[in-house]
Amino acid sequence: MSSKKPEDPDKQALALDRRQFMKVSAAAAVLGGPTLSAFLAACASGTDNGAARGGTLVYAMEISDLPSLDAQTSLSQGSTLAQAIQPMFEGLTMYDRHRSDIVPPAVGVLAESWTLLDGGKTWEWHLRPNVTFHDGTPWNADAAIWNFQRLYDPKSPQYYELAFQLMSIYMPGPILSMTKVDNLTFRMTTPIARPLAEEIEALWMVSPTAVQKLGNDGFGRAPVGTGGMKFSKLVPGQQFEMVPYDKYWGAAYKLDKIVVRPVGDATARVNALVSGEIDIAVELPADGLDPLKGAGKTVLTSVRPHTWEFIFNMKQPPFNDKRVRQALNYAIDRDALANNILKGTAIPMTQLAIPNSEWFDDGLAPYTYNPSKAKQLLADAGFPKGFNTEWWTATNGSGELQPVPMAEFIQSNLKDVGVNVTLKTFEWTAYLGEFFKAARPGIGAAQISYGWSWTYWWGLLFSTEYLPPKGPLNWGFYTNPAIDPLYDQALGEADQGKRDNLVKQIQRLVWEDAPYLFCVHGLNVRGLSPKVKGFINAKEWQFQFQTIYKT
Amino acid sequence: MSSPNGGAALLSVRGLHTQVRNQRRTTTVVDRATFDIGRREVLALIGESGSGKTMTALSILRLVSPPISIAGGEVWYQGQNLVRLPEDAMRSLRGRQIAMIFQNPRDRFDPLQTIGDQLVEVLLHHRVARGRREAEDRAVDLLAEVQLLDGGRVMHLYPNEVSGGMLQRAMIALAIAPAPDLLIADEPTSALDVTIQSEILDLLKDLEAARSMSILFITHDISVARQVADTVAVMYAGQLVEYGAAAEVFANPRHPYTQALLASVPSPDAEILHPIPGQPPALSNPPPGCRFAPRCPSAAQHGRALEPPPVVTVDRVSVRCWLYDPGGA
Amino acid sequence: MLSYATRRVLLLVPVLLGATVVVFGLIHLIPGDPAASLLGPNSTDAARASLRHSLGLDEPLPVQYGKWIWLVLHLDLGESIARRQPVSSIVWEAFQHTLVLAAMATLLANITGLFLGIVAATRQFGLGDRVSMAVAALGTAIPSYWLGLILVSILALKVQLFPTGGMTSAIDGGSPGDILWHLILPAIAAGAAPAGIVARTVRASVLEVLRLDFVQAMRARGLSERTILVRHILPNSFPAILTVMGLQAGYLIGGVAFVEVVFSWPGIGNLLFLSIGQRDYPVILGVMLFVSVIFVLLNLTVDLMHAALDPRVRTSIST
Amino acid sequence: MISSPTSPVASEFTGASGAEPAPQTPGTLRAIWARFRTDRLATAALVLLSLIVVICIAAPLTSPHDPLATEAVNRLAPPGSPGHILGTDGEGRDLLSRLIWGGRVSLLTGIAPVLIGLVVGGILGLVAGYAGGITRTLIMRCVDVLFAFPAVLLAIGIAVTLGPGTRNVIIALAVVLVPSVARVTESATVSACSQEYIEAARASGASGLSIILIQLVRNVASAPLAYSFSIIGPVIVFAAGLNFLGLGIQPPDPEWGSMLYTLHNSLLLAPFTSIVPGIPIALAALLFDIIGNAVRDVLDPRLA
Repeated sequence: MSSKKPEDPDKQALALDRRQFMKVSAAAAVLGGPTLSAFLAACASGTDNGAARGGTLVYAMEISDLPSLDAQTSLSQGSTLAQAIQPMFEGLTMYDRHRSDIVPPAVGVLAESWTLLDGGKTWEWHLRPNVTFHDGTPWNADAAIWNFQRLYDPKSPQYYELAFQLMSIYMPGPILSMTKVDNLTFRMTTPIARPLAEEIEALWMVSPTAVQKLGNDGFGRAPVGTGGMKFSKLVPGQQFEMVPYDKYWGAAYKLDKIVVRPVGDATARVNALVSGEIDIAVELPADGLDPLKGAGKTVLTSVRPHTWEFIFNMKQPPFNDKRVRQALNYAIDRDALANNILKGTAIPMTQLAIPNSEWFDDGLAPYTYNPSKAKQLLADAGFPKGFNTEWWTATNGSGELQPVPMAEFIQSNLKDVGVNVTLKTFEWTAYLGEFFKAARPGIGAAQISYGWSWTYWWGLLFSTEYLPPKGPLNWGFYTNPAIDPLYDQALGEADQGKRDNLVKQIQRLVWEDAPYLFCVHGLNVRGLSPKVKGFINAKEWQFQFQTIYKT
Repeated sequence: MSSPNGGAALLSVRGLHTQVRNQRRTTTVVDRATFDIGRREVLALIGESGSGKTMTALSILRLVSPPISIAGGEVWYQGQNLVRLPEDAMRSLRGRQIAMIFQNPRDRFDPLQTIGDQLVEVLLHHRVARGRREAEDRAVDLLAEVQLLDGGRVMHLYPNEVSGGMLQRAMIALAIAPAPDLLIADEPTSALDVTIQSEILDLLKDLEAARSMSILFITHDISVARQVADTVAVMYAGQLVEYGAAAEVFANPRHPYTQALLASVPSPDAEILHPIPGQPPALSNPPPGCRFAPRCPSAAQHGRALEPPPVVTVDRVSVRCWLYDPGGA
Repeated sequence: MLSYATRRVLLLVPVLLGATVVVFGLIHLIPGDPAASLLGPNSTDAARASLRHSLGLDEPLPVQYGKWIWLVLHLDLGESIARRQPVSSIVWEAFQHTLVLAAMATLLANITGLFLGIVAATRQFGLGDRVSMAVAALGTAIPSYWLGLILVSILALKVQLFPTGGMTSAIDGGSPGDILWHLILPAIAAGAAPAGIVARTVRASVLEVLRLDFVQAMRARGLSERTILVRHILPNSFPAILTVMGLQAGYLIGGVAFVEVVFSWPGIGNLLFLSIGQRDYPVILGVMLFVSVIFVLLNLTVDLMHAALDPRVRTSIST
Repeated sequence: MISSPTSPVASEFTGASGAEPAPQTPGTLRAIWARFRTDRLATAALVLLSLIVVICIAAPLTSPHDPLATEAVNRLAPPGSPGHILGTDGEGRDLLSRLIWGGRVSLLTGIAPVLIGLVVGGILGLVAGYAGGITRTLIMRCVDVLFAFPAVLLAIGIAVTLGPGTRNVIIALAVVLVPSVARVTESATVSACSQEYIEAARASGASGLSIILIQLVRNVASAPLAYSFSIIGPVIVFAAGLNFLGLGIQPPDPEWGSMLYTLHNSLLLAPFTSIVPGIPIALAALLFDIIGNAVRDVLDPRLA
């Protein structure tokens, strides 16, 4: 399957190919690597002039400083840093972001294919041959096992606890065993069948030699991967640079150089785009879009899996009462939030699933803006005069849109039904730290956004197994015994249609229970200099740099 | 008043009038002063502090600035009225033709520069010397001329490193460096020890003779004035009250203030000291008529204290006093 | 001069010791478990316990202080929570950038301040005085962070004469010219207030010197006003001006913080701002300790220069 | 060109002639006020500032809207919009109302630390200067230690440690201000103590102690008072800066500095609205500066 010529992203926004949305079944033995061609053929795709290439691209990250560039700790900043170091690293599987027509599927990259054994509990990975890391270290089963041990084997010398803590959010482990079959084949066994091809998509391989030579800290300042660009320069706190790797196995990157700078302030990113200091930035504030267009810049949006919500603390009153949670969901004006505060850079959340997706349930009624109903529900729950509560929110961060103005608007909505919210704000890194400690007494709700795109997420969010501290994402300790069997069934269900139905049933339960104050789906705003060509507006949090060049 | 010693005047002051003006009132600090300084003449301007002596000197050099201003009168020098001279011309005249030395030499030097640097600066500025080397040589010569014989060492000292007497000599050297015609010496010895006082006075007398300069010597000290003066002008509350040849005035003071002044200091002729009773009047609010009247033992004699006294010339000495009014007593 | 310098240096010891006590105190004022704060939320109990032990948090306070100061003396300020790098290297890196900005701002402030102050003093009560002092008053009243925003809005976004932030260009940046180009706007924003203060000081000190008797003597020597001003009045005003300039330079080391945030300048202030958000206490306290040392040394330098410039101070101390 | 300055002789002369009364001590409040009123600029500044302060204090009466009420459809309305004289902010809240309510916090965080600093620093300086000896050494060395930190950083450090909030910003700023007030007071006290009447009163024994202290405070007060007045302006700017950095008030409550930070997101879209909150900061600082200068001239003419 070759990737298509990118089409007008706005027209394409809602055209989602349902059949391809979930293509990896955990239970079925599937030979992987269906869309490698995208990586290989990228050279000839994405533009009408395959020969065009070159230029130095400046990309602005939405964080404020340069942390370690180690791929296996990069998730400390959400997936922001992962986006930036993505050209240097590859995993066994990765999302194929070379297409904008569908939500990118996970495809084999450093694994050419895989075989599922033992009812899906053991994955046999067939590695891509003739791949070397930038420092010449060969990519083989030993390197792969070494990398997984670094994350999941506390007994191995290279075990890196910090990396495990960060990565386990996506793939909680444990890995029961890893065995080398031959130089390019190894097996990995987990206690239950898991959709590993999706789960380890963000787990990228680092050069064992380089880590051993430089140590974890040193490696973070001079990273070595297998990607098409290699690290070339670091100016501490200011920028790092990447240049093409001439022995890359896949299609060569077109850019001569990529410069990545941390520009944490969203307005500063808009300003720098307007003044031409940077070429690509994401997570742009709504108020910056008109000026950007006015300055001749390209602004792209797409509907991609993303939810922005407040999670209620279910452990104590008043939010242990479903009527209260529903009441608040009736009390906020999502249309005004999406269209006025966010100026159309988000759409109101009418259910967890984005419109036109596999799981979108046409029969599910949205929470409408109905303050009187909210007041009635509050009165029924014993709060006719409302109550006071403290909520937490980040001030910025990966996928967080504009949390403070949004929270202030919600706060003002809730005040109208008698609920007085006191906001406490944190910078993103600190916020994540607090968030992962899970709900504590006295805190009514915490804001978060999720960019999930596979079923597995909902297990992390809603199943009893992943209550904190095991699953830090279920901040509010929400459980519903009815969900667990549905989830287990879905994980093991091979049939696409049946699984989608199971997922829809989970969603109905969650929607009714209202463990969240459901707010909006963000539209993934990306700003581009008109000099940037070959950009593919992937329907996913990240995009790829391989096809980009500058004029 | 005309020059009491006759001859061509180097500097003629006519009706010089200096005022301090602020928001509320105008105070006259020099009230229509008129006197001459002849060539090679030493004129001693005598008076208590605050009587306007220094203001007179500063007015001649036009070194007064707001709120003080020269309100009237003329100062003639080499055919030019200095009061009306453009500032540029006045500046090139200052120091070069009319120089001035002051009471506290320590306050009159730039504390951050050596004495030598300041001498060299003046020599170069007035083009007395060309180039720094020549200026340094000249500076040493000048220091020698003011009896500072180890000039080479003194040159490199900062003002705070030498004694007051040495510093006063250095200031004199600075003043005479451009060879001025007239030296205004404002209480040059008052801050010094008595022994050094007479040395400085001798030096000034010598320099007057050697360089044929005139000197306007300002002092409150009658005994000092006696040593140097050819001519004497006595000032009281902004006005000249007596003006004449030194010998005549000292021998035969006419104005009651001059008499009281002479009686108040030790002199070869006076055995008993008589301090002047009372205080000088505030210039912002002077008494009407004769300003000395409130303290004058003779005021009752003429009984016209409330009217301004006329200036009368008696035996080539001018006196501002009703006692000598030809139409009166 | 030498003994004066020695005495001044010796006097620093108790002051710096006191500064470490203040910083140490602040560490202990942080609510909650310092080990948890220092290690971050993902730390294990074992790691916290071991840090508590290595920090000696289980020991009496004086012992803790002693051990901590021992580490500080070895330039060990701990490790950043957010960046997982030694605080000392992070702070040192950022400090160099702050120094560049503070130096430029000081330069601008001093030149402008000198100019305004001299104009004002030499035209006392005149139009020049009024205008200069009005400008100085505005300079001190306008918040630097606000001025920064206005400058960006006009000169970087509307006219696009200058970059909107950062210290270097992303592409081929880092040359002195490139850094200078990035420096102009933040330096103006940071320098406005010190410029106003320097202007007022210059005016006051020049007026004070103008009142001194030697100035009149200089005039009596026939020297021109310009000569008197440049060669005598300014050098005499300079010790007082220098003291204030030194204070302002010291102020700027901290005071550029606001401007650094507005212009994303990678200095101490920005580091502090980020670390505040990240609750990165080791960095915050490391910055304070480091900057206090620099600040004290700067003050010392100013004092010594004051002594070197003024022969009265010099001789009065040597005798 | 350069004009001649005031002649030194002139001041000496006018002083001696009694043309000017030589003001030494501030005298009664009435006298201070009379002298202050001669400065027309400062009087005008005082009137304007009082107006601002009254409007802010009376915010419940003067504010046209609820400062927290959002109006999502009417966000970033330009100045002069119907019902919103200064327009609205990014959440559609009335900008004028927020400025008025925010002024309460901003003025409080600017003035309260100075008052605290004046009282605490004043007492420390007075005790140090009066007691002398070991007490003085102890107090002044502690003061020196606080001087080892640049004021901005010390305040940030303390505010961070104490956690966000208006009260903590005030405490942090007060701690920063105490040392300088203490120094000013101490040196004024030392010079006042050397005057003979104090010596004499001291010799007369402990019975006169309270009288001495009252007398001393009266003589010492003008220097720290003038100093404190002169720093209110910078402290207002400084306090708003701490709020700008997010160390002070928490959303959605308004404060000038934090409003400025929030609105800077709209710099490109609504440049004027974005910079509006800076105007009252600068204006208040400027007015306090003008008044402070006049107060200093009145209280301590030697510094003029």
